[in-house]
Amino acid sequence: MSDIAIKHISKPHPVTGVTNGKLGIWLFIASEIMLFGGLFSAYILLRTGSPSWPHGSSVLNVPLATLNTMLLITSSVTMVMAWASLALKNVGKFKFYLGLTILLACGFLIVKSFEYGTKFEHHHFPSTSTFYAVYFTLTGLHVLHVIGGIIVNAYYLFPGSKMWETNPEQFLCRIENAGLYWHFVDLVWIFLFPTLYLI
Amino acid sequence: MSSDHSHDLPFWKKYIFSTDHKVVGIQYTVTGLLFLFFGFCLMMLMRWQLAFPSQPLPWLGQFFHEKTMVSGIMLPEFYNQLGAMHGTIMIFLGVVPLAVGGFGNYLVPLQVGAPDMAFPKLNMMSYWVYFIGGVIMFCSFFLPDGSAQSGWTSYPPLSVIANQGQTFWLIGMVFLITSSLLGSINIIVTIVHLRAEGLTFFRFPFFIWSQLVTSFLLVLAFPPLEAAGILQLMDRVAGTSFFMPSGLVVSGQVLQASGGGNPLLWQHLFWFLAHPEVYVLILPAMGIVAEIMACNTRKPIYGYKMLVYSAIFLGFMSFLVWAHHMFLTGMSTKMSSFFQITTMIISIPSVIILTALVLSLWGGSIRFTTPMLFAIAFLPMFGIGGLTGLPLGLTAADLHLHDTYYVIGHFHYVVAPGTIFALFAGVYHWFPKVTGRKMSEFWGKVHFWLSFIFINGIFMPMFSMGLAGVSRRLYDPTQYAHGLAVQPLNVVISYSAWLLALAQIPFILNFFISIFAGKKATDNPWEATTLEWATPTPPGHGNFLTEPKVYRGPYEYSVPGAQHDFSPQHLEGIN
Amino acid sequence: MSHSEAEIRKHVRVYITVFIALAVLTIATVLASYFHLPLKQAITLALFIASIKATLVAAYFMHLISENKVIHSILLLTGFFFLLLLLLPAMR
Amino acid sequence: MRAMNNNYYGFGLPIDISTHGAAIDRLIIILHIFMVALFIGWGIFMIYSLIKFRARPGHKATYHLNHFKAPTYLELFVALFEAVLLVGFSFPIVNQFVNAKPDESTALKVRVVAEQFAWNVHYAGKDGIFGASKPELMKPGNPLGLDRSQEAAKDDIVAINQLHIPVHKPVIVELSSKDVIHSFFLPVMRVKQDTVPGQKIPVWFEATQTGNFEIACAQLCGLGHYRMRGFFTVDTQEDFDTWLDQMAPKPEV
Repeated sequence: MSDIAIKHISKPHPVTGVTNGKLGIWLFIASEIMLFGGLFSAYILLRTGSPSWPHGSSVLNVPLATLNTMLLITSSVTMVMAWASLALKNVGKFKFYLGLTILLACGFLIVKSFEYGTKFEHHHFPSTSTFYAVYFTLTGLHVLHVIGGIIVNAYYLFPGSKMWETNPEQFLCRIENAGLYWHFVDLVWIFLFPTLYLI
Repeated sequence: MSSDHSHDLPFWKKYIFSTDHKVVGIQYTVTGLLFLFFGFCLMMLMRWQLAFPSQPLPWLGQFFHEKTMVSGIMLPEFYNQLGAMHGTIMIFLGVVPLAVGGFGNYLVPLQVGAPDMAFPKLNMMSYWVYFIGGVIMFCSFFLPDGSAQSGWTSYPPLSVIANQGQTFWLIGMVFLITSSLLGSINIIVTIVHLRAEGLTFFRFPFFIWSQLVTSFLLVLAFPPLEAAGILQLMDRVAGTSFFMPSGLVVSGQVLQASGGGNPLLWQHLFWFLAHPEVYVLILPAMGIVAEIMACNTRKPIYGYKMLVYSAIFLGFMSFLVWAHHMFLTGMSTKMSSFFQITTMIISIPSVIILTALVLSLWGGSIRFTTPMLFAIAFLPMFGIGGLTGLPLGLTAADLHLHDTYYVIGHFHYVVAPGTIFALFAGVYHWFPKVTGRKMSEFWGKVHFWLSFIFINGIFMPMFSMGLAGVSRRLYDPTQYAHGLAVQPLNVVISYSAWLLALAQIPFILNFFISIFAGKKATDNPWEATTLEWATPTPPGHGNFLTEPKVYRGPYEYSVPGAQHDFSPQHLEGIN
Repeated sequence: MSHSEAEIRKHVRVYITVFIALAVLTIATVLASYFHLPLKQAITLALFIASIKATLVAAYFMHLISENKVIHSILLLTGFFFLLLLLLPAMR
Repeated sequence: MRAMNNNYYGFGLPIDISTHGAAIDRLIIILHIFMVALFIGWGIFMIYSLIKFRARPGHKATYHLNHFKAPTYLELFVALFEAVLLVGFSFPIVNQFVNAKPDESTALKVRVVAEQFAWNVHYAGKDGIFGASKPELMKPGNPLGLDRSQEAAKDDIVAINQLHIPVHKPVIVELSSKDVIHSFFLPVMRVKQDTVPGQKIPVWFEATQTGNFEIACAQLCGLGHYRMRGFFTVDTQEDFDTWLDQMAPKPEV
């Protein structure tokens, strides 16, 4: 149904100065902020109401999590580099950086699965204690977001990149929006890491 | 929906997996109306048990499974299922999809002069995600232990130790929430970005404003419920204890759980959504009523700007009142005072909106068409609903009235003869635009008057029952002496409910017969001013023949010096 | 946003700087946790560093620093309700 | 069973036998007078407008209208009235209800532990000390999980669905729940309080009249919610003491 022209798909709206997609993705991020806000709020309430709470570093693997933090931060910078390369019309570099982003994200998942694996080996499950309940739920939901990001980025790396031939402007917008989402996933981790592991 | 542009599309792409906002809007409307009717049927079953406790349901009873009714006598489990699902279906599957999904989708692009929604594919997706959520909710009735039965509020620990239906409820809710989020993001972007040239914010029809505020409420208030839903799902599926305190003993057994949770956490997160949700239910209704009143009084709405500011303020304040649903959970006086104050403050913009709408009648030339009758009836009905919120918002009076039938009467006055009447008004008003034919005025008026009488017969007695102290969600209120004392009212309510069902027959017949045999409608049968009437009837793919331009505000009726008593927004120079 | 080539090249340099800052801050916050500060100070420090990192990501990677007013207003509104949500545990 | 004195209950507020309930009733009545007055005022204006401005030949709508002053005043009046309701009525009543705990030395202390679907009423007995409740001991014969070997628990009195209190004496009821959220509702006492598992919430009241009344559960607590009815008896002090003696655990040999 591409026969009807919807305005401001790749040209910013004159008043707001952004495209439809960007406004949409920011609204989506706003709702995600509220989603994680609800979860963080639950975490604070349960922790303050609990007589004892383990120090994250005494039960969780901080070096692994630090590595994961580095992976995610790096993937964020490669994502933004992918966008910059595309803006410079360098498709080869774009594909390299986007591919790297996906690989780093996969690396994050692998490290995470090791982390989960050792927890399960030691019979630490979400049902073990409120701490583990919070830990598994928050990181698990974050992992789902990472997987979502991988799927989106993989789509733009392979089948979705055809759009570069037909409508480069819109494709650039799409990459920027995918990037916004990906940075948000990184941002959530930036808060999850210290609140769960370090304090 | 026939149009030259889309004639080459296969049937399933044109009518089922369509990305056209009008088709999606119609899909939402029809599904929403069906769920509304289904939810109504659940309530009618409950009404039998309430009017004639533990008597076999005549004739119909034989069709029910023995886990729901034993020789026609309803079991308390089934009653609780009906109660929980009536609330869930009416709110999340009926009214919201109808008001935001149906009317919002169909009218927003038309009223802002856009060819479609900003993200047509996303729009289609949000309908189908809603549809899946609805199917999950509906299917949960056929589980071995039936559907969710912990009330639409699903308070833990009850909901956590409840049967499998609750898991379905939670999964269904995740789908419905996702659908609402996608839909409302779409509506916001459409309104802000796709408005026609010249359509400034203060030239928006009030309906657009109501949709804009509503969508923001959905985007920001729904996610905390999603978070809470995920936590409850974890409690049920993964054995966590987010909402389960330590040391619970359920039917003589110590519950095997780590404990350390807090049941009030759910209530906080739930009502953080559910109070804004009330305004999600009422704002679009106000929008519809404003449109119809302006058109049928043939004059501008009184205090349009005040109306807009009030709606925005209402939306904002609705985030600050949630704990007035929790006055009796043992909160400190400091907290309860704060929420009493915010509750009283939020009543002010509601009063302003209602007053402005009533004052809009003054100086008009009022046409008593069917949609106008429903719109007029909305005013006193919403008035009763709003006023009876006052005793509930004051903790002292709430001490006696909390969780009684008074509450039921209060919010049903807001939502049933309030919002649902407005939605009926909308259906009658925009039917000619959607189908090209008008609905019968005579049968519309029959529908209105019968509905108006019987719906008051249902909800008015509830205030008396509430004052008498009858609690809500009771399978058999006559177990209590104070329930037995008001039992005659239950019989009155039940008969009113069944008669209200009969009163919908004229509507249903009118609706279907008019699609094929109604009087042909012109492009602008009500002589209205807003942009949706500038399209051909019914609007084709892409809506407008030429890109519309807007020259004036939304309600320019009876402009002095004009030849006609309406000056459409898209016409240059007064008409 | 239409960007000239020179602008984007300038952006890239900023991205690298931000990346280094993020890495340094990550190491700093992990090291700080080994000092076993009293809980209150530890929480304050960890959240302070996290906020700086988040600000960097949002401002530079997400281009919020040069973003339009409409996005800022949406985030401001969201931020208000987000804080309200975080205050929720204090409501008893 | 159900043949309780029906004079207590009717189509409006049930009788009030509490010392604090009169203020609540007064507030409810004032509110309803205000609501009805406002609604009738609005209604008359609306119906008058509907008749006066009906469409008819020769009648035209007015585009320009003068700004009405009356609604602004009405609005201010409503706001002011709400402020009065808050400060003059609701705040003090709630403050009394939540904060004005009677003197523990003179008041009768009772624990009520809700469960699906009964009210377990726990009196401290002669020694005035409550025995501890242990979840692991909670069995059908011992709903409160009392350890009878414990000194404090030996004389404790447990009554199921029977709350007896003496008239004209302040009573402090400490509410808790074993399983799900219930709500402790005494309609004739204007007392309603959720029982939240994991929390102990006290309520207090004083009865002014003897009689047999009801405890109702006001929060959906499962399929037996409707029959979670308890008996609430207000006795004279002598009758109450006799009842306590009857209920006291018999020393087992």
